[in-house]
Amino acid sequence: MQVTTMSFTVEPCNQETVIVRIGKALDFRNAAEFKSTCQTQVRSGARNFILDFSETGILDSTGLGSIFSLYRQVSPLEGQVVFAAVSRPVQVVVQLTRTYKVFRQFPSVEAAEEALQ
Amino acid sequence: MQVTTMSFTVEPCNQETVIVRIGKALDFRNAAEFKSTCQTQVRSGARNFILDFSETGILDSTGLGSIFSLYRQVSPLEGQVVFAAVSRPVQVVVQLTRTYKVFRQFPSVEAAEEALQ
Amino acid sequence: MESVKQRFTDLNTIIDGVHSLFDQFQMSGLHPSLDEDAVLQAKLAVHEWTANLVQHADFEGRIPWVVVDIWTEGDRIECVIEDNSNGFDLERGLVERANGLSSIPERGMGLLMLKACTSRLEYTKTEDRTYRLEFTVNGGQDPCLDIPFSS
Amino acid sequence: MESVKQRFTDLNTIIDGVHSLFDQFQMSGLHPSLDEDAVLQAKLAVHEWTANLVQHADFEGRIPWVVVDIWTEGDRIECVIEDNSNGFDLERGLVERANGLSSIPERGMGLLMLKACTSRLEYTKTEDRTYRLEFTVNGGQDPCLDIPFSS
Ligand SMILES: Nc1ncnc2c1ncn2[C@@H]1O[C@H](COP(=O)(O)OP(=O)(O)O)[C@@H](O)[C@H]1O
Ligand SMILES: Nc1ncnc2c1ncn2[C@@H]1O[C@H](COP(=O)(O)OP(=O)(O)O)[C@@H](O)[C@H]1O
Repeated sequence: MQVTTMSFTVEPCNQETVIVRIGKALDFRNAAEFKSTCQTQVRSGARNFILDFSETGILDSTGLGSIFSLYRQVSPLEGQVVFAAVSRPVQVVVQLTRTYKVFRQFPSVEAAEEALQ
Repeated sequence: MQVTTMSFTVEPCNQETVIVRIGKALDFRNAAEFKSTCQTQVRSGARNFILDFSETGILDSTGLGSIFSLYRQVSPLEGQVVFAAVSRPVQVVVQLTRTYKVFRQFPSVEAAEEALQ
Repeated sequence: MESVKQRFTDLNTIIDGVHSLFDQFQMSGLHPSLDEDAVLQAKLAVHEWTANLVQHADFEGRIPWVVVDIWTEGDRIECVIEDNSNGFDLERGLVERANGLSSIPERGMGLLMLKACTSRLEYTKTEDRTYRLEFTVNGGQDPCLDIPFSS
Repeated sequence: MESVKQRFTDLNTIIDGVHSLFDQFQMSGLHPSLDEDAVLQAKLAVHEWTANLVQHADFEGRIPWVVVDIWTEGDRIECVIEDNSNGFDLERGLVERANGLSSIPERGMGLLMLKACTSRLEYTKTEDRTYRLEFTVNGGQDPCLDIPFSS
């Protein structure tokens, strides 16, 4: 299994909301890292997650599963997971799995921030 | 034949010397353009040509032929053609054809400029 | 007909290699009848399969190899992936997973996504003991994997 | 053994396609015994051949196709290029050019560079009327094309 470190940048947005910049890939190689990154944020009080997919060329089943896992964690806390700046490869997965039913989508991170004010 | 415009940037260095930035390629697709670019410079009084290969991934037989053509043009005028910042793909062609015998090589454009002062 | 084919022997780099092989495939100037989504669906399918090879396949100590072959026929994309692993029971895997998908599941969606994206999926053992997955992705489709979302 | 293979049908983009196919080939993590210069010599040889296909080959109105296949065996690189042109007399071309190279020549070095870089060069017409060039580039060589420099 590849040992690349594909890490995630997290930016606080307001007290309950953070932006997670998904890099080039969210897949089986870094899904565990994504989960632990989000875990840390939840523990620090984050409830709403804006996932920035603008740079993302790969989202696979395991990556999507890790987002589902986050969703199950924040839903009971009345938190939300939203998708921002969805790239075409990510859109293909969203459309295939009809996950737009559970994750709201915004054209940009800014638009998502506004909606979650 | 490809219609890409791969053009060359020319920078004057001193009255008789110019730097020609060879872009990604000097090959059969843009050798004619290289020749006419240099022609214009010779007509304006340039005698010495510093060819900057730092960005160059492709130099083929036709590209080398166009440099030979330039060499034949400036030699009678006591001009020189020198190679600067030779990339590895260009070095392979230089070594294969032993053209280091006719073209002096410099590690950088600056080093070539100094030598041609 | 455009085609690319590559043999991989390093499971550490195969995922990035597969993605850039698709870039190479797309760069070659695809037929206008091919929509980009079909290419992305094919890429996803190949990614899921090779990801499973990296994560789950048993190569029994042999040096692994995986050959990925992609080509177009009109508005269809054809893919063949061969490998020298011990293979597994894909049919059973698909049936088990289709029935057993939990609500908003964390795992188990890979083979189902592959299945949903493809219009013909064949998995066979060849004469020389290698395993061969073949599938077609048709252009202009809107494939759907039904995931239970109510908890 | 690493390998990449691609079929091109667009002569407008084949040169860039060939170069990025080599990038793809190198990305796959080559054998440590392979030196980078050997890869660059192979790339140059394939470039010269495909450049000639673009510039000189007669496809007689057919849609052209060119298949480039590259693989390694130990410290050797093997290349096969097939096309559906009418072919030409390579042997004669090589002999003519080797004798006729003028001093500091402008043209006529392509086939000679290809020949100099390769250790085995075969050009044949296959049963299905396509032309096939095969060659080997050995690692660790210092090939030389002798060009007359005195004018
Ligand atoms: N190439 C393979 N070799 C062996 N087992 C495999 C292979 N591909 C898939 N499997 C089996 O099928 C399952 C893969 O299911 P998949 O739908 O990709 O979801 P996940 O990888 O999340 O479990 C694995 O858990 C494994 O048991
Ligand atoms: N694929 C080809 N089909 C037809 N003729 C070819 C082919 N390749 C090379 N030739 C012939 O050989 C010559 C190519 O020689 P080459 O050494 O590449 O130098 P140049 O392209 O500068 O003439 C061409 O001028 C052409 O006559």
